[in-house]
Amino acid sequence: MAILLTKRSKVIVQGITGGGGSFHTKRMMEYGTNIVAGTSPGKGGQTVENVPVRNTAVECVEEFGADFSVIFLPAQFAGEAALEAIYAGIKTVVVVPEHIPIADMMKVRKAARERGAVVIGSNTAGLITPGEANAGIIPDIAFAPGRIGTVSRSGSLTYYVADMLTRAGYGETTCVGLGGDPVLGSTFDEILRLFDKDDSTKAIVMVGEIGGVYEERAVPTIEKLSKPVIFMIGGVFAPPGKRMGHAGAIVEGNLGTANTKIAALEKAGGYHARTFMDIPEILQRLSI
Amino acid sequence: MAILLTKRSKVIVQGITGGGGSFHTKRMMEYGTNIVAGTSPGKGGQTVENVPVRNTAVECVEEFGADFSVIFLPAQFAGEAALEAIYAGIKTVVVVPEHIPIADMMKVRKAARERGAVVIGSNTAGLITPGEANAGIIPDIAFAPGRIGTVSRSGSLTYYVADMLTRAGYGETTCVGLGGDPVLGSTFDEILRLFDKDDSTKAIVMVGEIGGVYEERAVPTIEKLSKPVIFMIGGVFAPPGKRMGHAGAIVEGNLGTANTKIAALEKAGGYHARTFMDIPEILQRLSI
Amino acid sequence: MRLYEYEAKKLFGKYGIPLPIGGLAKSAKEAEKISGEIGMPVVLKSQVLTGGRGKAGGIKIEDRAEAIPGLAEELFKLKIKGFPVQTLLVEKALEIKKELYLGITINRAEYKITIIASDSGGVDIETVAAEHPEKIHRVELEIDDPFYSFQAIRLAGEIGLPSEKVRDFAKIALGLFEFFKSYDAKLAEINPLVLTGSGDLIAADARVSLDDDALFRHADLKDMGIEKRHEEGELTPRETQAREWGIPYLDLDGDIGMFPGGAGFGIMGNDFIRYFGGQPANFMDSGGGPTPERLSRMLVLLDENPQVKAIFGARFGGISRCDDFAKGVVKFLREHGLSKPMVMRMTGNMWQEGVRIFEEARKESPELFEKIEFHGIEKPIEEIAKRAVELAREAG
Amino acid sequence: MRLYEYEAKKLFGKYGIPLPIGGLAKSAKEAEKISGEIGMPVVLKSQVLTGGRGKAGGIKIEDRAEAIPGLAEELFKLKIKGFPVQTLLVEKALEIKKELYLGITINRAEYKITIIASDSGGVDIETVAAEHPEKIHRVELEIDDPFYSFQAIRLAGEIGLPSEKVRDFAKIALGLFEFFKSYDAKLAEINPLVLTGSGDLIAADARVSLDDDALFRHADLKDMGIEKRHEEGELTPRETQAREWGIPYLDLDGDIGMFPGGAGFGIMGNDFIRYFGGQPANFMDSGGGPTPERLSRMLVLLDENPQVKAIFGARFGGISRCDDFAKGVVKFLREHGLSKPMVMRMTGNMWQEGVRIFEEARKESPELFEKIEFHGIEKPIEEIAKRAVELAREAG
Repeated sequence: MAILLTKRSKVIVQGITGGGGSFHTKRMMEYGTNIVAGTSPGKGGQTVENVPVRNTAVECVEEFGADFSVIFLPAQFAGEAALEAIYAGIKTVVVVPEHIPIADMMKVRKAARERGAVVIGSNTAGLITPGEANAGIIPDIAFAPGRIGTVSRSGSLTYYVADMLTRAGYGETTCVGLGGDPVLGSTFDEILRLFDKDDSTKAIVMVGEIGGVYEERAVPTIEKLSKPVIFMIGGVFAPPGKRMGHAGAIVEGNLGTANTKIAALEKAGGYHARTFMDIPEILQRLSI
Repeated sequence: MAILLTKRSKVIVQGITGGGGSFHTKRMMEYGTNIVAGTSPGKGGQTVENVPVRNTAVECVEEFGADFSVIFLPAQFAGEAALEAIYAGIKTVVVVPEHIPIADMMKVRKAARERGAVVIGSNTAGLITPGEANAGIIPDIAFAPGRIGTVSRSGSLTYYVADMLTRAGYGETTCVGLGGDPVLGSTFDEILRLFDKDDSTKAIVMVGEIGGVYEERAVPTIEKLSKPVIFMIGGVFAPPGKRMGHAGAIVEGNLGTANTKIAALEKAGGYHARTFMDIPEILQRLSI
Repeated sequence: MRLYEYEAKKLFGKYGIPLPIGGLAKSAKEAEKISGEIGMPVVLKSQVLTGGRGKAGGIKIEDRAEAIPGLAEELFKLKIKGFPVQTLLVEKALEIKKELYLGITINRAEYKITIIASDSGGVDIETVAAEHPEKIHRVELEIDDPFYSFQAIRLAGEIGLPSEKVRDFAKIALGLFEFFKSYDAKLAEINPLVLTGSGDLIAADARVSLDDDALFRHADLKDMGIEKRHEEGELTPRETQAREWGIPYLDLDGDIGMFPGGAGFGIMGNDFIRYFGGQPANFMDSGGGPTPERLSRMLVLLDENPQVKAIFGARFGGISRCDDFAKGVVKFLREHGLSKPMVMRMTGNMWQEGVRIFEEARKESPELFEKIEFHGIEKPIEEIAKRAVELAREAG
Repeated sequence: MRLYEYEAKKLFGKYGIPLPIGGLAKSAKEAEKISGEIGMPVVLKSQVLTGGRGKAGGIKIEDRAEAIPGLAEELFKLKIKGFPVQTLLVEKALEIKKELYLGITINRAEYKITIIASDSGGVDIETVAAEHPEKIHRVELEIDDPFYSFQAIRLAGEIGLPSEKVRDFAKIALGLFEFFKSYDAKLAEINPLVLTGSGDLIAADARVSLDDDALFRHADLKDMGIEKRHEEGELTPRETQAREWGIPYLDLDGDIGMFPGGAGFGIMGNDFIRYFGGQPANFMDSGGGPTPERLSRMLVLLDENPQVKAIFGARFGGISRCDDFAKGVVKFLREHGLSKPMVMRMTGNMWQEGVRIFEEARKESPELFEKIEFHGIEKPIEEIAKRAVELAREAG
């Protein structure tokens, strides 16, 4: 079992004819990902790595039953591509490119909520269900099937956490990179809830960092969770960052430092790992 | 009993400081309409005919519990005023002015549906619940409390129908003018359903005319109605009118002539009145 | 408000819709000059505010330069459904590989904006819809919804365009949509949208109708010479007079002058006259809240019509108040005088004041009121209509 | 991207927001000239991309014309949080009756656009929000929602404006909103929005931050001279060099050069070094998919920093592939050479190819690799970090 992505997921690649799209299509297929089609408006009818290309996502849904999409397109087109996937009825959309305008991602998030889709990203490495499927740009080297779910704002931290979990013999159910852009399609609390419902996931590792309020917003969810949450927060010693401005601080509440985030998550019942090595130790203490 | 408007309705007049607004405020109050406030942005705090004026509809709701609005404003402001009333939580909005842009009324209709409000108009004479309250510009001379509900696209036909019903001793529960602009907040089927649920209404008179498809769209409703519907259709001998263009004809289906409308409504179980005098005759035949 | 083809194309051009090259000619000489510049073959298109130009002979394709002046002269003599041809659009003729249809309109019944495409363009799209509904493809949008490129590309696929053309089609469809929204259009049609031999998509024709009530938002149209206009064809002298006065008026064949109050009863009143065996001489709309001046002019139109034998007046005062109505009638009687028998009924808002105005005027000059039978709410309107039919019969 | 006050005001002006009269001065002479034109009293406002200008003495109000040149000279010598004052906005001073606050921003947590108003303007709005939350009034909108006049008028009422001013306020709020949406702003603030003695509402200050990622939609900004800019204050020479190369870089106090891969680990890696008792010499972000050229330059910055005793390198290849990473390191070694001990770990996408590139280069010139300890996935990253701390200690 897993969340969001399994070997049965029917995956399309939006922007499959581009450099990144075709390169990662090959990689993902080699890992076992069930890539059924790709899109590239104006190039419908071609193939890339033997994968059929269509002009639109809706054709991929109608013809191939696609239910999952990974987007590899320049930032200015990626937001609309995500909307296209959502409108076509695709249930999980991974937005890999970075630097997507905030307004575009807000529209994507709104459409996803209205139409019952899950969007991961933008600026995400994607997600991987080890041994089953890999959607995005995650290097599969460090991953192994297992019983811990991971969710992280950063791609590289996802890899390091999996590296440690695999090394310690736990393995992972699914590893989700939320993405690094300012507005994200999914945040911690939504992914945590999915993991909580997944029988194969025994514990969850979440990796956050200074800035934003997505960690704090997960607090009510963590309090209600049936599974333990181990968390890391990057930026404890970071130089004070820049802020969006006064009004931003008001609407988003007190933008926490790493330390206030750590305190909030500990209070909610989370277990703090300072380094990756702490993670297996905590799991052992919890007899997982 | 009645639909939409009773003596307990807490009515506001949007645009109360204007010529039409103040004139009809006085008239409506003289009839017994419970006008609790009016709006005129920039003139909040004044009074008109002893009615308190506020800058916004939401203040009228909060301060006076307003639940009904009549709009007297120039066409270019009327659409937004209707939205204001709907956003403020007002449940019935009567849009008296004519020549409101189609796009504006489509936005109003959408907001009303989303927020559970009923909009009457635009370009409507309004509605009257004889003996209780009068909202709009309807001259009350021909009306008397009674047991027939009326709904018409035209204000003047509303008056003539009521004149006949009153003359014949039936009287009216509520008389609704849908309005004459191309896009209407409410159409026949919605008002028919309200009358069907109103215990005091024993039969319904509906008056349509050539053009549009609002009459045809009421057919499924009429078929299911528990009360008899007597209808008139104006324009049987009208010179052929202008049409919106080809695409319009496609999307709206066959834009019926008066005769096709009459045939459709008769097939649905309606009773056709050629002139106002036919109405009481039909009612008698139906033993009402 | 309907636009001329050349006006619609000017606006389409602003939204990146590819158009044939060409120019506007007011004379045969100009047509010749433009043809010379763009090269043969050209198409000469009569600019009139009505459909069916082709069938009426208003469109000519020609490949001999020397034939242009003669053809143009011919077209300038044409009247199409009453519209004289005063302007020609002279365009380079397209090498047509396929004719498509693309249109956007308002679906008032469903409160939607509908984008329609078909691979069967260049013909009457209503016929296509009736005979081959499967050839009509559409996107339905809520009023505030954006129209996305992927929806347009999908539409392109549905009408069978090859992949390499779908983006061009989408660009045109999105441009047309943006135009539609920006100018409060009720209809924006490209029929045909031509796929040329060289693989370009070009808007060969353009048909646009704007929402008159939203013109206040589009002051720039005036700068382009696009103003509120009348769209009727040939008018009778009386219709021309009414148009000048801003009164919606149409001559009919009968002998009863219709002086209605209220837009709805304007239509229904004509039916009543027919039901009771009479024939209306006109259709007229007073508009909401007419001034005494306007009402007086409405009566002038009827009284001066030699065909009219009797006048049927009805006023149920709503937003149009009875006092104003009475003032208008009295103004007419004083300034013009009534030569035909008239029966009328007046009730509704301010009727007491209306009656007072009549009575005072009658007291002052009873002779002016000799031909008027005046009623209030005591009599139903049907009896008044019947009486008008009688009066016309008596006078006939 | 933050705008200068004068840039923000220029844009506000396009949206009908009333502004003080004034002009831009690059010299004391210009300041004097503008002051003379607009008349006393004037306010001289230092144009810098940071807040707290007032407290730093960057804003001066003056009513004596003869004092202007001196004051301006003084301001031009100022540095505010590292930003030298190069431009002054010279404005007619307003007769202030009341200072309000009006701001629009994106509420990322709730995915909303938030319009905020308060009757307590001219001060730090965060303080108002903390101490008097009841003085903060807001409208929350979905991304596609319009902002209606009635909502703005309601807001005006909530902050206690008298009825006769609510429409003026609404016009400003709607203009600000239209600006905000049109230019993909992240923040648009008027603080204070001044109600003057004569009853006008005027935007005395303007603060705007735009979404850098949406600049491609706003080509017109370039025409106005508004381009992507750096918003840091005073930079170290190395930071200046890094900025020229487009590398996010910050000097820190420690002695371990941080050569990170992946944005997330860039932050976390610094924490690790601190946890294990070391002190990072810098913060750096490689960005997604850096070129070998860029990676080489990143190493140059570290190697040439005399404070750096050891370098800690980490690359988990995702979108940034290990082969490119290896090429970058080899390029640096060949063209520049490594003078400090370095420990690094490389794994992830294309790591085999990365290792091959290293091994080949090492075979060719083993001397270049003498100071490098190279590891793959066999060792956890923590051990690499610990080793870097050790190396720095040994070198110190």
